[in-house]
Amino acid sequence: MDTHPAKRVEIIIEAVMERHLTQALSEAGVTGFTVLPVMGGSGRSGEWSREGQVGRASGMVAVICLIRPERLDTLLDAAFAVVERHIGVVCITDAQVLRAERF
Amino acid sequence: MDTHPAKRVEIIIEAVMERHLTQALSEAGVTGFTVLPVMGGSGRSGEWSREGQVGRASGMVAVICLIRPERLDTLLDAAFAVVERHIGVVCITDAQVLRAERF
Amino acid sequence: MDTHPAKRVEIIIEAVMERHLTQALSEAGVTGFTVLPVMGGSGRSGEWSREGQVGRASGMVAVICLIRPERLDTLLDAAFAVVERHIGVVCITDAQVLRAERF
Amino acid sequence: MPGIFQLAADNLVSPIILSFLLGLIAALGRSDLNFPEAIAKGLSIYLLFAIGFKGGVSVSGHGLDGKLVAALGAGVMLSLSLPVAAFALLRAMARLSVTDAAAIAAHYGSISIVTFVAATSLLAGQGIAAEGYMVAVAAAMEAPAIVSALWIVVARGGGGKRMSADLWREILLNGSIVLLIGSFVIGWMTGQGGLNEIGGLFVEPFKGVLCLFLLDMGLVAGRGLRTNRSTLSLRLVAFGIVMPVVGALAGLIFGIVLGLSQGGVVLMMVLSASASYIAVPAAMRVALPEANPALSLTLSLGVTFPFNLTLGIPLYMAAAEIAAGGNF
Amino acid sequence: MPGIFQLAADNLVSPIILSFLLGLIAALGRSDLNFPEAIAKGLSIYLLFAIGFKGGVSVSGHGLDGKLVAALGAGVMLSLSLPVAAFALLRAMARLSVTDAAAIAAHYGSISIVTFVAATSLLAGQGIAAEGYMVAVAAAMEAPAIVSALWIVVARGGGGKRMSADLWREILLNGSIVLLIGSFVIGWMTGQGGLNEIGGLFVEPFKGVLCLFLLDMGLVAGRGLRTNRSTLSLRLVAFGIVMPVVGALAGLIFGIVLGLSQGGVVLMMVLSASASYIAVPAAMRVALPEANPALSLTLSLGVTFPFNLTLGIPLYMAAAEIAAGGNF
Amino acid sequence: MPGIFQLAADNLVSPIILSFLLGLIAALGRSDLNFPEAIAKGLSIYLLFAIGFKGGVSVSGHGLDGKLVAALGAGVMLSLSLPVAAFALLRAMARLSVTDAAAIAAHYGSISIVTFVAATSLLAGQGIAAEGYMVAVAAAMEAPAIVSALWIVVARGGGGKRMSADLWREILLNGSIVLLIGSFVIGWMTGQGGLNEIGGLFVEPFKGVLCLFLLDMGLVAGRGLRTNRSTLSLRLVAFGIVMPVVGALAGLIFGIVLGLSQGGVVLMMVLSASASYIAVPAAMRVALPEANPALSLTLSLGVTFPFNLTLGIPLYMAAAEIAAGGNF
Ligand SMILES: Nc1ncnc2c1ncn2[C@@H]1O[C@H](COP(=O)(O)O)[C@@H](O)[C@H]1O
Ligand SMILES: Nc1ncnc2c1ncn2[C@@H]1O[C@H](COP(=O)(O)O)[C@@H](O)[C@H]1O
Ligand SMILES: Nc1ncnc2c1ncn2[C@@H]1O[C@H](COP(=O)(O)O)[C@@H](O)[C@H]1O
Ligand code: NA
Ligand code: NA
Ligand code: NA
Repeated sequence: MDTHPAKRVEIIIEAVMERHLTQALSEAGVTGFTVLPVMGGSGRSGEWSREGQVGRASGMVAVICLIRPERLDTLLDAAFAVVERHIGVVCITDAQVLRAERF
Repeated sequence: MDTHPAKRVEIIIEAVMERHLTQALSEAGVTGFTVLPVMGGSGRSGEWSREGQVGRASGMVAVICLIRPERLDTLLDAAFAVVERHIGVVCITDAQVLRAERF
Repeated sequence: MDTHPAKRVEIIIEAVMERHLTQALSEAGVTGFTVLPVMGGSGRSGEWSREGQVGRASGMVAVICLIRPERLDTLLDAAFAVVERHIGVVCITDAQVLRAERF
Repeated sequence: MPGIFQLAADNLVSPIILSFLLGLIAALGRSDLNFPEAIAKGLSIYLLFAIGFKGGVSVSGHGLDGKLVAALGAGVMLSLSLPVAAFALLRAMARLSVTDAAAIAAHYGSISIVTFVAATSLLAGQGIAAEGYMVAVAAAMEAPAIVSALWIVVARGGGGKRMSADLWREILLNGSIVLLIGSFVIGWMTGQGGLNEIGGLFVEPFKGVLCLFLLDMGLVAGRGLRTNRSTLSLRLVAFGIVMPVVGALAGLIFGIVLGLSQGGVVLMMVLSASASYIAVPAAMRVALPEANPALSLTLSLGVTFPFNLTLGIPLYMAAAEIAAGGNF
Repeated sequence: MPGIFQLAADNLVSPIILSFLLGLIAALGRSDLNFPEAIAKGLSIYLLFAIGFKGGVSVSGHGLDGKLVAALGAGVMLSLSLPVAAFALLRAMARLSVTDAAAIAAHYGSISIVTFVAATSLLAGQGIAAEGYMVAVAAAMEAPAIVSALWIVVARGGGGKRMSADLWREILLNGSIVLLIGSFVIGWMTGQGGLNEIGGLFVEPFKGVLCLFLLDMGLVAGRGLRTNRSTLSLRLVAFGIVMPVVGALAGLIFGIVLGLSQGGVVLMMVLSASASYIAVPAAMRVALPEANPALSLTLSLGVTFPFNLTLGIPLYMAAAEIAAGGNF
Repeated sequence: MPGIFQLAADNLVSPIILSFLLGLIAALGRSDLNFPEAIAKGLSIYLLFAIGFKGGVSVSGHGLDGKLVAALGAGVMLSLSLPVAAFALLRAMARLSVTDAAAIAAHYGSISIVTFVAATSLLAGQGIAAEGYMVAVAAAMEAPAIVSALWIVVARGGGGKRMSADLWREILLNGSIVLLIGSFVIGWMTGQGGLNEIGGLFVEPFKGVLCLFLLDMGLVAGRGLRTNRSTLSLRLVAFGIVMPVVGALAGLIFGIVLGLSQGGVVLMMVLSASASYIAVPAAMRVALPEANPALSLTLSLGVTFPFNLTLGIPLYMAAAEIAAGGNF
């Protein structure tokens, strides 16, 4: 099977910032992403869990973008502008994808 | 700790195709996979979100398979046969696993 | 953008063991992790799905830790002590992270 | 006919319609109001169970008047034939690919159970009785349209999967069909005694739950309209309003020929006029993946559903009344 | 004894049982009907709160007749000793490893609160009163069986974790136990006044919610049976039917010795006959991870639960009636 | 004033308060009892819709007595000015950064709708009437406090985002505000007829749902207290009790000046005394990300909410009664 090199960027960010992030990504020309729910976690600002919560203040989502390697920097710049002042982590891994024409 | 090389394959596919995909994987001899829920996303066919949805038509899931590197091609062939006509992305990363006897 | 090498450790473990695992990680000095919900899966102990389930016995979660490469072994030792007798998989990938001071 | 307008106006200020509008406006205005997916599904399980169960109880009370089988047959025929009409209309009105036109046609041959429920509520509010087995007719009309649409695609060389045994099973054992038929049978078997036992959940709170569900549907419809605005041409919107009227007419004729009560005729019209947004969209993703899902869902949920809810149902009620009065 | 069969037949056509069967059949037939996990949990929270609260209210009304402590003690003893019987039976009937047998034994020593609720409903339908504090007995019987089973494993050298303080806390503060006891206390403290305040949610709609919950349990049980068919030997299935009868007998004796009312005796039998499928499975995954979870869950939910629901409860009611009549 | 203590004692043994305490104790004791997020959100949607709708119905019945606009204005003024008082108090009592103090101040200027609902229930239980439009005042008080707090930060050079058009939209179209106002309008438009239609869901079961929601809030509050114990200094806890009393006093004055009914005065006090834990926390994460979210949430949900629920509301009721009697 034909595979093509790509970057897998995973951004774990506060739920309230999801719309801000995906908008910034779109504006930076990122054409695809997938949002996964997050149940809980722990970091420097303590532990949290979504259980029983109504408000969106304490909660995060994981946004996954697969992109061509040459577009990585544009994406990171856009993501960083949103994440900068906020709670969140950004993680990049090397990957291979099928159907590269989609990215 | 002893680790062993493996491939991590992540297939993001339409929710209605989940059963078709996992069946194809099983038939191809893939013995393990994990299915993660997906909340929303964006791609060439536009933006979508699971919020408030009843039907399964607009929605995706993420299927993660860890396999021995030598079994990658079999898996990709099986996955591709299902994904081919459908919305979805396939992403492969190099990984290390504990307890290789399990894969 | 400045990125820094890190390890991305993904531990898929029984939901009832989540607290045991995160406690072991904390004790091993892991300062951050994120927990993703899991909908279903398949392995040597058969297929399962969370649909309609009340009890937590059959269900898993995915715990993701980003750590500095030099701390990997400590983390794996701690994780392994919990996972050892239990159903679950541990997968490590090489990654790059932004804002390394956070890890 | 001032009656129609009065009825339509009354209908418009019911909490049910207003809840839908609230959702629609909130979503179009980009509010972050939303229902969790699990709650939306929970509400739909409640509604399906309630409507099926109460239909079954009503059949157990009045007995089968021998028309059930005929009505089921009529429903299947409507569901099989309406997609052909819809397909022809779509090819004439909007220039869609065979696949997209067939996918939309499948939606319009099938039914929307919420539209059915809203009509039932409105009829009950007016004191107009209807046959309890119309719920079974609704269930029978869910799937045939899918077969019809796939057949159109194959006939037109548009590709598409042939109906495999697996696909058949998937369509017929679709959760909403199973729940509707199953609860209908439970209602039928347990009758009034069963209703006394569990009516406390399925009768009094029913309309309130319907309100919340319609609020959610308004949110989903509004978000769909907002995101997919560009996919809807004016011609498509026109189809989304013309087709229900065509369907309702077919339903009217079948209803009268079958000799249904006035309420039954209205429900037959509503079933024919309404378009699926749960079962068929999912089936289309499996069987016709090349069809654009945004197109059919936006049309069904964003155009036809609100049309039926606000103007359609009162119109069909008026038409059925005129027909019942014999003043053709 | 035609009464038993009549009762069983009546029982079978109640909406509650039929809902369970609908779920079972739908899942075995591979329908995609399913409840979201959150909805299933929400329904179980409702049921636990309602049953606990109403038990407490009833105690506040009738007063404690001094037997509560004795009944609680009896419950703990039953929960501690039934696993020993189950373990012996399992080792005799099916050739299981010590660990697997002990894990299953823990399930049968503990209780299924839904079976308890169904029995309560049936009793209420027959106008048979029962002690309100039986809910507290149910709560008291949840955990001891776990201790007993772990003790068996250690005694038999089967490995297994010793009871750490942490494990104790985890078992005793299990959500369903806390909710059941907590709502019981709330009902007790607020009494009839409390019931008047919140009865609108917890009384009238109760049976309908139970229906939906049983529909979900049918779906889960059916899916479990379908997936794990191969793990269930005929001998295990036999155990899944014999063991509840053995348990019910023990419950009958304890109930009579305690001098419970006829309804109370039935509930004591039902508690002893039923097998856990929420609290114990989770505890076993922590304490006995080597045990095969599919085995005990399929047996408990797929065999014993339907048996109790359909045949068991009427049988136990008949037995209690005979015993109450003194015709041993 | 023995009346206050009696009232407080009665209040404490209501199922509503006891449910909250159950949740609190369970979470502090580290039980794994919890509500799925979707259920918690579903309950909150129900409560917001019910309270908004019934407020609207009540306005449609009694008519607008001309004071609505004045009351809305008063609410906005309170919401704008209370953060200034809170900020000053915080800077005096606890040594917090400008950002943290402002974020907390925003919570206290805004309102907690559950506290409002609990007070409404208590008033209804005592047969004390209140203006239906107080729900609209509640909605009006949600957002202005955010503006006020951001203004404080800018004025004090604490950084923070200036209010962009986008942020304005996000705050004003917040789901809970839209739902509250929307259902208020629906209730107003449909009146008693609408209530008859959907009251079966929104009236009788209401208090039971409130119980379950408070159980969940107790769980969340308890977990928050357990996890973030260290962030709460004694001075902060003191603030969490002093500030609601200060707010209530302001509400009392405004309520009397406006000439509200005794119940209306109580509700105005409760709104002013309560602190947001849904809308404002989310807005603060967007607009003041540097503020520690654990601080304000723990204080609002873990200290002020329980204080208001148990002691505050009876106290405010007594104060309003004294004021109404003219015995200043
Ligand atoms: N090292 C990490 N690995 C994975 N997730 C993390 C890590 N650090 C932080 N997070 C996630 O980001 C959230 C906020 O982190 P922090 O800003 O450190 O409090 C945490 O609650 C986790 O969900
Ligand atoms: N580059 C990408 N990275 C991550 N997810 C993607 C990407 N492209 C598409 N997806 C996911 O796949 C879905 C369908 O994509 P598409 O077929 O391009 O419309 C999207 O809604 C996303 O959830
Ligand atoms: N190769 C694999 N890749 C991804 N997930 C796996 C794999 N093997 C097992 N799992 C997950 O771990 C669970 C238990 O595995 P097992 O212990 O093999 O039954 C499965 O149900 C899956 O969710
Ligand atoms: Na139709
Ligand atoms: Na038992
Ligand atoms: Na306030």
